[in-house]
Amino acid sequence: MTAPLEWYLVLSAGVFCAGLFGVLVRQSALHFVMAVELMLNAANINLVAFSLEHGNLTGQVFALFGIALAAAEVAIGIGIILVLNRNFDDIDVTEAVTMRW
Amino acid sequence: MVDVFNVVEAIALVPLVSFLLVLALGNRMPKKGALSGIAATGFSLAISLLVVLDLATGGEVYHEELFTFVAGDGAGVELSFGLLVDPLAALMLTIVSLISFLVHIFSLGYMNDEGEIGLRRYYASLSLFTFSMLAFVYSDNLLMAFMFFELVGLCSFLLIGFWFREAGPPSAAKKAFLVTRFGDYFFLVGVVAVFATFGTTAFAGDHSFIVEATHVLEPDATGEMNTFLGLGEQAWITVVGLLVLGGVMGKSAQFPLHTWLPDAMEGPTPVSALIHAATMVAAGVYLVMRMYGFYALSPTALGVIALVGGFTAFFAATMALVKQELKQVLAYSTVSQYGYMMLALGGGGYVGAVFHLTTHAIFKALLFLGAGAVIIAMHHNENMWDMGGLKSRMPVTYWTFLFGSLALAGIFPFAGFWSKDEVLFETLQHALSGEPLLLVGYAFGLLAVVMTAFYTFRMVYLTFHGEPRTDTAASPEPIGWSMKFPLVVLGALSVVGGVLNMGVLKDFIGSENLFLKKWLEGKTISGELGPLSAEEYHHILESDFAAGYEVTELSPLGPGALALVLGLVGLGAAVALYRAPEPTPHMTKLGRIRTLLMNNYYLDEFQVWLATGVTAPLARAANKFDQSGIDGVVNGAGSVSMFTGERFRRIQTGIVTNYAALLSLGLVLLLLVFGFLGGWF
Amino acid sequence: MTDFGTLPDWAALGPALALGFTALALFVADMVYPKRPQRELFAGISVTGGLAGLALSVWYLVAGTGQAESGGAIQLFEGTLVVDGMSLFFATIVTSVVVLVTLASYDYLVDHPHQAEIYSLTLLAATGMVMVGMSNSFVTAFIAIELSSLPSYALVASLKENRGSIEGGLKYFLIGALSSAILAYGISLVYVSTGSLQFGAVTEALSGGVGGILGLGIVMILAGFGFKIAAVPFHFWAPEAYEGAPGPVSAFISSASKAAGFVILFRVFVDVFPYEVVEGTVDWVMAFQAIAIVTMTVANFAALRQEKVKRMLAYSSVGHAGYVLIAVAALTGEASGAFVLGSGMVHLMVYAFMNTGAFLFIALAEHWGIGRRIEDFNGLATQAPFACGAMTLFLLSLAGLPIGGGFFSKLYLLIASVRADVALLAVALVLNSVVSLFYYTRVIKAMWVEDPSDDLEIESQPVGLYTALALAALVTVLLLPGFGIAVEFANTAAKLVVP
Amino acid sequence: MIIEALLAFTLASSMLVFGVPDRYAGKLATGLSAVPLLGSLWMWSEFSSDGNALLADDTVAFGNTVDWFRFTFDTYEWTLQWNVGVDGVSLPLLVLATVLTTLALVSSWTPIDGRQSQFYGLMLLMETALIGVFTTLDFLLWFVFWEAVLIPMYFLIAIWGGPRRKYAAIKFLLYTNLASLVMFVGMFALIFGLGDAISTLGFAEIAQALRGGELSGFAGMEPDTLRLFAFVLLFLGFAVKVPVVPFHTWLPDAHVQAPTPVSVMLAGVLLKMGTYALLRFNFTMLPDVARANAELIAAIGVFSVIYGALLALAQRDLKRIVAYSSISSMGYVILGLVAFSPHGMGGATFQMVSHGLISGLMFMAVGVIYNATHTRMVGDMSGLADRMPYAVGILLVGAFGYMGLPLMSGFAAEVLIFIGAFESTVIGGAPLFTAAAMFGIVIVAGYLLWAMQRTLFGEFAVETDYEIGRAPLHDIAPMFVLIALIIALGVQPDIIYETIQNAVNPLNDPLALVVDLGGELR
Repeated sequence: MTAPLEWYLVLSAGVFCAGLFGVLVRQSALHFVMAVELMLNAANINLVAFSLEHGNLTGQVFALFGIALAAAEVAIGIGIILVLNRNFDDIDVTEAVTMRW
Repeated sequence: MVDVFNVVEAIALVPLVSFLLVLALGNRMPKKGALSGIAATGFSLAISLLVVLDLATGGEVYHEELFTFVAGDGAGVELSFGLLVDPLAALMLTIVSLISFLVHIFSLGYMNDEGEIGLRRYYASLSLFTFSMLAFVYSDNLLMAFMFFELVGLCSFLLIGFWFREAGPPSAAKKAFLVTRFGDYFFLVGVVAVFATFGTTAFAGDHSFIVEATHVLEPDATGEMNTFLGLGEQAWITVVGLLVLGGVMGKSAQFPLHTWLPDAMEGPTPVSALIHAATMVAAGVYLVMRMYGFYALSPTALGVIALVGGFTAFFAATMALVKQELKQVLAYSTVSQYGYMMLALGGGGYVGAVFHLTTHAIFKALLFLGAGAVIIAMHHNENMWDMGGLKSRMPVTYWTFLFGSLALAGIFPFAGFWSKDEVLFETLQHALSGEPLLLVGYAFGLLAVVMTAFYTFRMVYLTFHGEPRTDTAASPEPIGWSMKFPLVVLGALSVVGGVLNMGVLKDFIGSENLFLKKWLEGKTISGELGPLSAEEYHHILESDFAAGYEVTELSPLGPGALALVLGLVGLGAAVALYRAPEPTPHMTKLGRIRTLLMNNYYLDEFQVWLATGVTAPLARAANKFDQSGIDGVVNGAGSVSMFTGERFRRIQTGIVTNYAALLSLGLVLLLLVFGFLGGWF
Repeated sequence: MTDFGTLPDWAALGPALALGFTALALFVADMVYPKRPQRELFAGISVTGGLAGLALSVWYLVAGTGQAESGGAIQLFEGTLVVDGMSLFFATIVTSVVVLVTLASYDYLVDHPHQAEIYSLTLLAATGMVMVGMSNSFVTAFIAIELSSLPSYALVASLKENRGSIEGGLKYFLIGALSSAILAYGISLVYVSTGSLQFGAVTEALSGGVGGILGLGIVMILAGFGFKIAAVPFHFWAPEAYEGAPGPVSAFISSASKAAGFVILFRVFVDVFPYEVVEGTVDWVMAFQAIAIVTMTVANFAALRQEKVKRMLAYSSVGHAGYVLIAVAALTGEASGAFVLGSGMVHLMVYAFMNTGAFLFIALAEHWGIGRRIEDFNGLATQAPFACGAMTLFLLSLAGLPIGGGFFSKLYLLIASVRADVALLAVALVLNSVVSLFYYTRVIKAMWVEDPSDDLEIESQPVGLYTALALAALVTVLLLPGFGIAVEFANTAAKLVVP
Repeated sequence: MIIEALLAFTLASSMLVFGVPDRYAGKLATGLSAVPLLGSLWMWSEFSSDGNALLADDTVAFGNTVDWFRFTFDTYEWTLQWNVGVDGVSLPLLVLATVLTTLALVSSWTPIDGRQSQFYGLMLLMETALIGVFTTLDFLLWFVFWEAVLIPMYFLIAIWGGPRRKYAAIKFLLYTNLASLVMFVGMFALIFGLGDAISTLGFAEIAQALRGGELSGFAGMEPDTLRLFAFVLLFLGFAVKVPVVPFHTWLPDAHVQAPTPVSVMLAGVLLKMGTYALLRFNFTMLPDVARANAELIAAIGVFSVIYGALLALAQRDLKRIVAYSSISSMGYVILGLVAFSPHGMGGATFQMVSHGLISGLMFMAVGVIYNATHTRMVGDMSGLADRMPYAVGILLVGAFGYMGLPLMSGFAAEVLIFIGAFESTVIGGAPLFTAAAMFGIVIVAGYLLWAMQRTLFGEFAVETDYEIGRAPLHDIAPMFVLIALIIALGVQPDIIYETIQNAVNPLNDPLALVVDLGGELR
């Protein structure tokens, strides 16, 4: 059985918006990163789903790359968040405002 | 004999050389350069006399282009320098160099012996002055005339402001230059207009602008000219004439531009003599004579000239009545006398004008130099009420001064009588044939005669007669030969000057003995004087396409007698009032009027007001507008940008979440816009 | 002209490979000397690598690899990579920046604990940037972009004890992550509607008609690139990142990374989404016109009132992104694509040198430790006339005065916008370049006109930084008379891309 | 090649001067600047061609053309050329520039007492740019030098200037830079309108194409509209440089703040760049637009004359007075240019040279007085003639030169302009415009004499406690040179005027316009 493709789109859009929402409201750096992950995965949903539709593997391959890159991104992110915590004793992204205007 | 015309340029150039010499090494020269000046002017005088002699004995008019100033390259008009030595110019050259020569000599006593400093500057300026004036006199076109006209103005500025360490002279110098500059503005417009109208400004030659203009107006119009602003030909000629007249009125101190002349008394007295008698002031009138053929074409212009002249003659005389300083009286008399010349020119009395110019040059120079002698004697105190009784103490000065005064007052048989009479007579001649303007001018002239005689002898009596009223007057400083010599020469001349043209007696001596008339009509020279001759002028004056004057034949004796009587009346009045050991200041009886006259009708105040009360505020307003208005906009743009910048930086709040929000906002915005444009939904 | 039959096709990737292998070599070297960092060795290796890359790309460029006259673009790996004039042109830009930056780092990192890492991260990022220029499919493009971004985050944050550096890194990272997510989603939508990610294939698929989904995707991709080139409103990370990062790093990301962003932007929008095809759905020329105007205006005006020189330069580099955007914003029907695009490319080339130079001067100032505010530069010229002279040169060239190539490249952009008949664009460019002239001269004034404060004095004249400055200055000046050559390459390269 | 040689040498010597120690810089720079001076004088002596370089071929002297780089656009392909050469318009200005530079350098010895090597280096750098401006005949190349002038000027004002030097310098820089860009846009609109009609951006080619009526529309503008549009942009761009009221406000600030030698260059040469460009572009390339709007332009010129003079009347700072009177004098140039009559254009060009010399003289004299008294305010001093006779004498000469005293170049220039303007057939009501403009000569006499009387004459008194002594010879000498030149040109203008006329007269011929575009030709 196959669900209509539109549903996938709707789903991915939903996930994307959820992620964006998270980005906008969460102050903790970790949550921020997680939210971004959500958005990336939204993209992956599209890719995988439509790779089936289009009958080529490009989408799935790209999805894999996407996951890998997401991992790398998180790795860097965690590192930065660590030093952030070391310097500002906090991982609240809205605290680091020594530079502005 | 070597042809004198080969060296005629030298008449002006030698003084120029002397100027350069004195300027370069004046302080190392004997008498601080006075001698070189004397030598130069003496040389000029000699040459001029030779020229006169030559012309009187059948020489030819000398007219030649010296060099090209701007070639014009075929496309534009050509600007050039040239020489024109006709009888008029020759006469004027002689007068100028003579007066200048004597003034130089006089200065030896007046400046050197007084131990003035800055003599190098003084003599350099004098030489330059002489050079400019001489060059002006023999220039053969209007532009060249204008250029040296201006230089004359410059020199008068330098000389009037000679004592620059005091407050008065610099201001007087500035005034003199500015007022004449104002006149010269119109003159320059006129020059440019002549260029644009006729394509040439030559005075003489077959295609001089004067000839062209005549040909244009003649019934069989053969000449060519452009007119502007949609004016007719005669109208445009009138306009041009009046424009040039502006310069004349400035330099010759005609109402209302006469105000600078009395102030110019701040300069050293010899300079005053030079300015008043022969150079600066004479330049204006001479210019009208130079292009008389042009003015003769326009009755309107002539009328204006006559009226201005007559009025000035009267107007200035009134002010001279009440002055207390010796030189002030003389100054106003100068203004008045030049008024006569203008009156004559306007009234068609070309010869009379030239005649009066000549005699006036002599006796006015004499009077000023005499006054200078008195001033030296009085230790630079000029107030006549502090003098008196100098007659016995400085006889030479007295007698010469007396002759001068008689000439000025127009008493028979002194020079002034003949010339002034000529002026009035010729004006009357044309006036009676229905020229109301001229009649008015003539009336003014007659009134002025009385007053002239009066103030002249008021001056004489206050200065020389009665008892000394101060110690200095009691024991005046003696003056040297260098001052006496010029006085004697001029004194003699002002006695006999009249023989030049005894117009009053022409019925007895016959008109062939009116030397000046013959001279100016070119009877003495070989070849035709053509459009430059007095005859031609009268011809034009009386032809209908031009001024259209008519001559009413009447005997000169009547008017002559009338003028003489009036003069004697004035003289008598003066004698009656001031012939006392201790004369009383009668003029105070005039009360209000006297104050008005003392203040020269407040004309100076009016002009000062024009400058400080009108122009200056205007300038300040413009400046304010410039600073706050225009520049305000410029700087305002700057501050606005700064403000915007300040706002824009604030967008960068530093909080990363806001960044994310703004970023997404921007994205959404783009999406919506293109969603609608692209019609996605 | 070299005949390319002799070399295998993959050799065309030379520049990228050179950089990549250098990075690896650095790791090795670091492993060999774990304890005491070998400044000379590390710097030497990276500079050599950079030079190698530069040499290769210039050689290829001159030899005409992938140019029309030598058989057109070289496609590799099923056409997921492409080497043509444009990619080589940008490879040249990136590699030259790398050379300058690594030279400068030699002094800048003098007592930095982890030098090898920094060098290798720089080179890795550079590899990514070169790859961006060579990528011919959304997959490779995305990967390459990430490869250039991720090391950059780390580089910005590499001063672990410096709050500014950390903060900058954080912001750069967070915004970057967000943008890459958006980019990825956009790409996925493109895939959704076309079923392929290879550029050529996508373009072909477009002929089947363009739908809203695709439009959505295109706009999101635009946003993703917008982050990379720091165009308003995707620029917010830039001021902090540039200000916080170590001097050489700021120089690197502000010049090279921006260039990388632009090359992919050019390629994708000019090549993959041809204006005439997608016009109906997404009028991207209009979008870029709006973005360009907003970018240059906001950035330049914000720069007016900055106190810190580095932050001011950061804004100026955002502003220059706005100028370069004219290259795509002026691609209206009339204008000659090759010329407009070429103008943008050549401006990036000149900009790479003058902007890098300026930031390196800041690095020098940080190295001297004379403070970051404009007043701190007062009278610096009395102490270091040469360096200040170079800085003046960079700034005036950035302002577009005829002392460096910046003069011509800016005029070319102006000409382009005049030609494109987008009055607003031209007006904005003129006004903004005058505004920028004002704030650039503030620094110049401080250095030359103001009197030095008493405690100002310079103890050292680091050889590496000075060499880098001298090189940058030299090239900037030479690009004035030699502008013709640069613009020739740009135009020919652009011709190939523009349909 | 002589021109290249001059450029190269001047540039090289400026670099050299940057290097030498401060105490040698002055003399060295002066010595080096003698070379371009002699070079340009040699060019003068060798110069023999006549005609306008933009209107006809083989009228360019010392010309040299080398392809620089291609400039491909759409279907067009324009070659940018290294294209230099001089004609009767540019050569006098070139000589003016070199002469004034050398004299200004000498006059800097006293006032410039710090960072000399930088100062003299920058001066030579500016001379290089100026030589370039007056000798290049390709638009982009010319624009390089045109803009390059700004850089040294900015530093010269900002570093060695007066109290408000920074403000003045940045104002000058921004204002003129904005103007240049505006002008550039206008010019390229024209170039695109010409399209295939031209193969290079050489002045001559553009001018001939435009006068030949080969302009096609651009950006939705009809040719006529485009001409007007471009003309306006160009005029705006140059009006700032000239400066024409109301774009003049940078000038007084720059002049007053700049040190004496820089003011000399600014008034003497930089302002002439504006009028030179107006002549080259607006009045040579788009004469029909100029003719069609002659009254408006003439009115602008007249207004500049009177307004500038009025402003000068309201100033107390001697330098400001001279600065504002420059605005007035430039107004005459505008009037002369738009007259399109033989003496109009020639007189205007002659006035550029003459005003360069006279204003240079004035600024130097004021500078010398300032060096002695450390004040320039009328009212802070009086009777200076008592203590510094030479400087005062020179100042007087300069002042009378400004007033247009005959036998000095100023008079020749002005009277020529007046004649030209008066008989202009292009300006409707020309006599009235001329008469109005001429009233400037009265006002100028007014404020100059007023200032002279207050400062130079009367009892000696100075507000400052400095010892007032005679000025050193090397301050006075350059001014004597200027006086000599001014009088020489005043007595015999044809020394340069014939050359100028040969070059500008072709511009007056309406028939030279092949077809009539934009307004009927008058």
